[in-house]
Amino acid sequence: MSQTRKITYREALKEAIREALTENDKVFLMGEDVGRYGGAFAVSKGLLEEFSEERIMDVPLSESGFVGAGIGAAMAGLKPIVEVMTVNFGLLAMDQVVNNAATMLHMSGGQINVPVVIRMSCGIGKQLAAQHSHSWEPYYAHVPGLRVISIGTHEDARGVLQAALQSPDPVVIFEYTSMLNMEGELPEETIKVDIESAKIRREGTDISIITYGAAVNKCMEAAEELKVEGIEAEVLDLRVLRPLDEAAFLASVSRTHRALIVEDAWRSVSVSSEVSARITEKAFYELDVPVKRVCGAEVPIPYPLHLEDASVPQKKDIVEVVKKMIRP
Amino acid sequence: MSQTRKITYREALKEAIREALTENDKVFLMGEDVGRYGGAFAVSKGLLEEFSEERIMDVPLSESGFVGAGIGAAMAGLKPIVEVMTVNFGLLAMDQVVNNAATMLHMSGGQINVPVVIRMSCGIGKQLAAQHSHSWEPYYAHVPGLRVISIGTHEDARGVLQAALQSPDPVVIFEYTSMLNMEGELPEETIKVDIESAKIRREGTDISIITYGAAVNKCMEAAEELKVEGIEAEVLDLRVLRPLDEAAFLASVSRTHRALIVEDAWRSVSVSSEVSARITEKAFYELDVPVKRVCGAEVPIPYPLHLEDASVPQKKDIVEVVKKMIRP
Amino acid sequence: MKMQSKNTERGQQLLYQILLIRRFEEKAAEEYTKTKIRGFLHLYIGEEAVATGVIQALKDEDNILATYREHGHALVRGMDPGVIMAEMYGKQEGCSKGRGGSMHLFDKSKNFFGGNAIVGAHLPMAVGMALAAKKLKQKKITCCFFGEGAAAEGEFHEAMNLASLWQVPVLFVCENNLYAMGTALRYTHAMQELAKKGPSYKMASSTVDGMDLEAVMEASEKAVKKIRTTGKPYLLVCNTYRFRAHSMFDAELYRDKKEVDEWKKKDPIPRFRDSLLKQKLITQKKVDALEERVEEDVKKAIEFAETGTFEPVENLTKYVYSENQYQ
Amino acid sequence: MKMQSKNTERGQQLLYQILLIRRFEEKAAEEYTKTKIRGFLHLYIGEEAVATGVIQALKDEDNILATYREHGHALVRGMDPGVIMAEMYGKQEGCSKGRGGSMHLFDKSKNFFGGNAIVGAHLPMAVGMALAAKKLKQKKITCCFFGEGAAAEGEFHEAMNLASLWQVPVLFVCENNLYAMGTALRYTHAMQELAKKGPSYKMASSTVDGMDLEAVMEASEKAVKKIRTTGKPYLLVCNTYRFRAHSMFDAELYRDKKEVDEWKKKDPIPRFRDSLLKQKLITQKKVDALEERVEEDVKKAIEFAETGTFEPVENLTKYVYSENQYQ
Ligand SMILES: Cc1ncc(C[n+]2csc(CCOP(=O)(O)OP(=O)(O)O)c2C)c(N)n1
Ligand SMILES: Cc1ncc(C[n+]2csc(CCOP(=O)(O)OP(=O)(O)O)c2C)c(N)n1
Ligand SMILES: [Mg+2]
Ligand SMILES: [Mg+2]
Repeated sequence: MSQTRKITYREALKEAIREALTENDKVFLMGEDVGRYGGAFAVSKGLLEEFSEERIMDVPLSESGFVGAGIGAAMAGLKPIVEVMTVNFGLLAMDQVVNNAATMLHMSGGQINVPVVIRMSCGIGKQLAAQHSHSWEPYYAHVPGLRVISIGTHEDARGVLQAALQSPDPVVIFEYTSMLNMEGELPEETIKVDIESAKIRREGTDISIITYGAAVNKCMEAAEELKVEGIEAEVLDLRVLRPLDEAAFLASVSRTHRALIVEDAWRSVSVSSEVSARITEKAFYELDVPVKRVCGAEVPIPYPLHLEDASVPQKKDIVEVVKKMIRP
Repeated sequence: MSQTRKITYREALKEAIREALTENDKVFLMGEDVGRYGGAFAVSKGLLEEFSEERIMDVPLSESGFVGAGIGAAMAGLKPIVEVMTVNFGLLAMDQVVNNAATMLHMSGGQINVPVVIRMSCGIGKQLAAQHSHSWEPYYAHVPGLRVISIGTHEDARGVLQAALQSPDPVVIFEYTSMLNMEGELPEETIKVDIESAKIRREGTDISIITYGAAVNKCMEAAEELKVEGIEAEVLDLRVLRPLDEAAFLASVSRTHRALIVEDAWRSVSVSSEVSARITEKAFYELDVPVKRVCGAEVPIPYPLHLEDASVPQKKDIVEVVKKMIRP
Repeated sequence: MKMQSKNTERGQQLLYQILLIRRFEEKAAEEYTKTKIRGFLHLYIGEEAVATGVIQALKDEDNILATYREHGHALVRGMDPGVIMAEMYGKQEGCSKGRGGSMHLFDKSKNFFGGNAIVGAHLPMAVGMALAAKKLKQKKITCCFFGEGAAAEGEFHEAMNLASLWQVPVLFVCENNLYAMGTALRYTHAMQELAKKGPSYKMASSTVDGMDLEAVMEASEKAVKKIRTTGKPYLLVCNTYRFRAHSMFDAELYRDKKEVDEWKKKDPIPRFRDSLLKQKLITQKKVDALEERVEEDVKKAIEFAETGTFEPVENLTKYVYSENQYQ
Repeated sequence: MKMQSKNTERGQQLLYQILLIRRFEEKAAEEYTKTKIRGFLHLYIGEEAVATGVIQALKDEDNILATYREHGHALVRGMDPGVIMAEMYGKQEGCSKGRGGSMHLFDKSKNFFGGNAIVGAHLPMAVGMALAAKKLKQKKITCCFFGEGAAAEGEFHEAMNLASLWQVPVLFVCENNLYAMGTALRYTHAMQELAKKGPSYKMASSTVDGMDLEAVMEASEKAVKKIRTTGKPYLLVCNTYRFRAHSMFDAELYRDKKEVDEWKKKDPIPRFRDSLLKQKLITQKKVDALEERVEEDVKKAIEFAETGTFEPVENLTKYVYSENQYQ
């Protein structure tokens, strides 16, 4: 393996944006407080000074308005990176994303592309309570016409944006606030990641843990703990939530014969329900035990730490369920 | 059986609204064109004349505004029936429904109820193209705090509203445009329906067809056709999409040992994925064959009839899949 | 505005355009009752002077965005009537390959960006297109048509503010036909003088009689000139009226037949024709010839649509994603 | 406004309230750094005259809705400091049983309806509550606080229009502190004189120096009186400034320390205190006593919060639905 360097998830995201701005002058970043404030989570800190007001645009609180404007700018030849400060405000722009960005190409009979990239900070874990702790991956993953990416690793934090900017179709990217300060290793050379396939983050033979986003880490840690008990878990990071890389998880399950899906989002009508349904449909006879899910509790996320923790899957929940699946 | 009468789905809905307005003077209907226009689909036609402008309120095009106002009015002691003309405009008010209506009770520690009823006309089948053919049942079914009802029969068209108005929590009701002119039979006496449980619309022993909404009818027709071939399909109308009546479909599957879920909405991350996942989790060993789904094609619905028809499950698709499941 | 005599040809062309919209839509309504056209069909009849007058003030490279009531706008922009009609028939020879239908006419080559059926949703997109033109240093204006009902939506507010704040060249054209479906202006807006909304965003605005083609032309030219010289947006309110139902599903319970008849007296087409005749910019004979040409062109459009073909069902999911994933 | 001498007691009560907010929040900030309080914490320091001045003009039965920056509003409305602090500690003795935290203070018994963290989202709700009061023939006003940043959201537009159209008694209080997080007013609004938005909805409006408690009181009393007599909504813009960061995560890169210092000279608390002293409505000794009482009360609040208990984790899904499903 080549040389590596230490980098935080935040810094990896910033490098990717900087690179995009440097390499293509049609790229610009727009969003609430991306400039003068330095980004709500300091991801874009310093970029306004490095580039200009034209490339780093602070916008008013008008989610539907500026997401719609980003869509329009993309239709007109630019490459906007639209930051919705947090996924929680995304519902205000949902109509623009679904009815315009995702629909335009098909509705216009293939004439009009919308190559917009929408980034959203998301996830639970900062005690921000019910209105600020949403996991809307399932909503976006439901919509044909969108390419939906969840960044669960440093590699993807650094590499996904470049691929997204090359897509002629709208790409929605989920970034995880709770991971921003996490350090990771990246190779010194340029990273190329694709935004079409899932990725095995850890190989294993006993069970496939299928997951994405901030849960990837929890699953990796759970896998380490399980190893001690002699259980080799494979951890598959879905990465692309739409269109799902079905082949990847079916292949994994066909090797391990057991599948657990782990997701922070509310359990009902989620990405994990879809993955479970597809495994049942296409790999039923490969299964040694029923597919299981460990998901977010179905509750508006409460503020206190102990209740917040209880609202999302924790390492111990994952370990426990895996053990039960393997040694019932 | 007692005396019955013929009634259209539209007329049944109207009777329910009229009854609610008559019986409780805290009830009022608000929505775009519910009054002077007579309702976009004539459901509320004549009610403005019967009641008054105070009880039948036309509102401006401001979905987030008037849905939010309905929520506020409910918090302040009224019983608003808020009509969102069609589900397609619901995304504009999604933030209000999710972050206020669904969340308020929990976030306030049980203090503040939001007894609002939100009705939306929905479904495919009128060649209204991509922006006007959405099936957003999966979105609402994902949200804890909401009670989500889908009206697939005349009985429910007549009975659901009364139950919904008695709920202290927000209720979202889906009505199907394509069914408005359909005639059905209702008993002469008052109907009591509950909004907590699913309902078997047809008993059968060979397979459970689990469905809701406009698909209920298609499944009933498919079941009739299958009967000719000697297959007895049970048709279970989920009716309540949140919280799901899991016991009902698990019981049915435990009797028939086969499950097919039929839904007009896009396949990925849908109500049917959830039902499938739960059957796998809780009735895996009851299954003779893998659970299957027949869902909407994953495409922004196109305008022309032949493509629109191809976008949603048809009777023949259901029949075909059932036959394959029973005689592989 | 008096048309100059050198404008004989121009006057005739405009009369052709405004007439074409009327006859095209009358025919479309007919075809609708024959179920050749389905879904929603929103007629522009009565309002034709607005699209005709505004779009003539634009250059071909300027962008246009419109609502579901956009046949007129597409025609004036120069899209082929046959291709539009074929779209309304759902044929793959249509401008959106039949996938859009009446509410979603698109022609990228003509900078015609639809056809949007979510009321108000195209306003932010228009601002974005204008922003792109500014950033790319193109001399393009983006023109966005919408109804007075749309102006109550939050997106109107956000788009107006963004456009003015960013100083981007958008012409907002509010087609105030006094009704949003069955809801009259007075039930939609607390402030019914819509042009007064302009100043509350520091945006220039004006109101014009949308039943008078020449007045619309003059007002539009002024507005467009202002946008081109300042680079800033402009709100033009055109007071008009739809003579027909909102869509084909509307029993028109909300207004009196008398009111409609009053407005029909202001029909923009005879008004413009008579003005041309009076100014001697056209002869009655020429008018008759134009009428015939229009009729002929509408007939051809129907023929084109009729002979068009339906896309094979196997193509259903085409265009959901681009074929070429990486550009 | 000069306070009348009969208002000695009133003046002291107001000074107590405005001081309580300041000290309560200073203490909260301290507790935050000790991680007793987590999540987002938005301080109102510098802006206290607004909530204090406006709410004193209301009656107890009037509804209040506010933003995530609402400790001050809750305190002035008379909610117990201990119960609020316990909420911020996440304890079940808190006003929202600990589930809401700093951004979601609720007290139905005091007609205090939150604490909303989606910018702009409570404006439509406020209109709905006022609509209910009107329909129920209650003499209630609904008072809704929001920032100047919120006024760029579509929901501001929709709520203003609906309130004016329906003529319902809402007092819209725009707390213009010149920044929305790091985005200055001039980057948020094309029209920076926010009160001018009133007329574009045919709504009465005015602007007041939000650093001057007596001025806010006078302006609010006028506004409230107008609402009570006409039944119509009113937009009151209070120009103010936040002395502290937007939240505890803000490095304040977007403004000069000098600017903050300039504004600190207008601190509403010494200003009001000095005015009382000058009018001889209070003595320095009494001021000192008040300061002590406030300190004591804040201390008690912390004690209450500290001794509070965490809700058992088994109760996690309580309150997702009502226990009593049918009323
Ligand atoms: C967001 C949204 N809400 C509701 C509708 C249903 N609808 C379609 S057209 C219309 C009236 C629009 O009125 P206006 O903006 O004045 O345009 P006009 O039809 O008069 O040209 C309504 C309510 C819609 N298409 N989109
Ligand atoms: C809809 C929405 N968008 C963005 C945010 C993130 N955010 C929280 S407060 C804030 C600034 C609001 O400014 P303003 O309305 O002026 O109120 P202030 O904080 O100054 O009191 C932003 C952008 C949010 N909470 N909600
Ligand atoms: Mg109109
Ligand atoms: Mg502010």
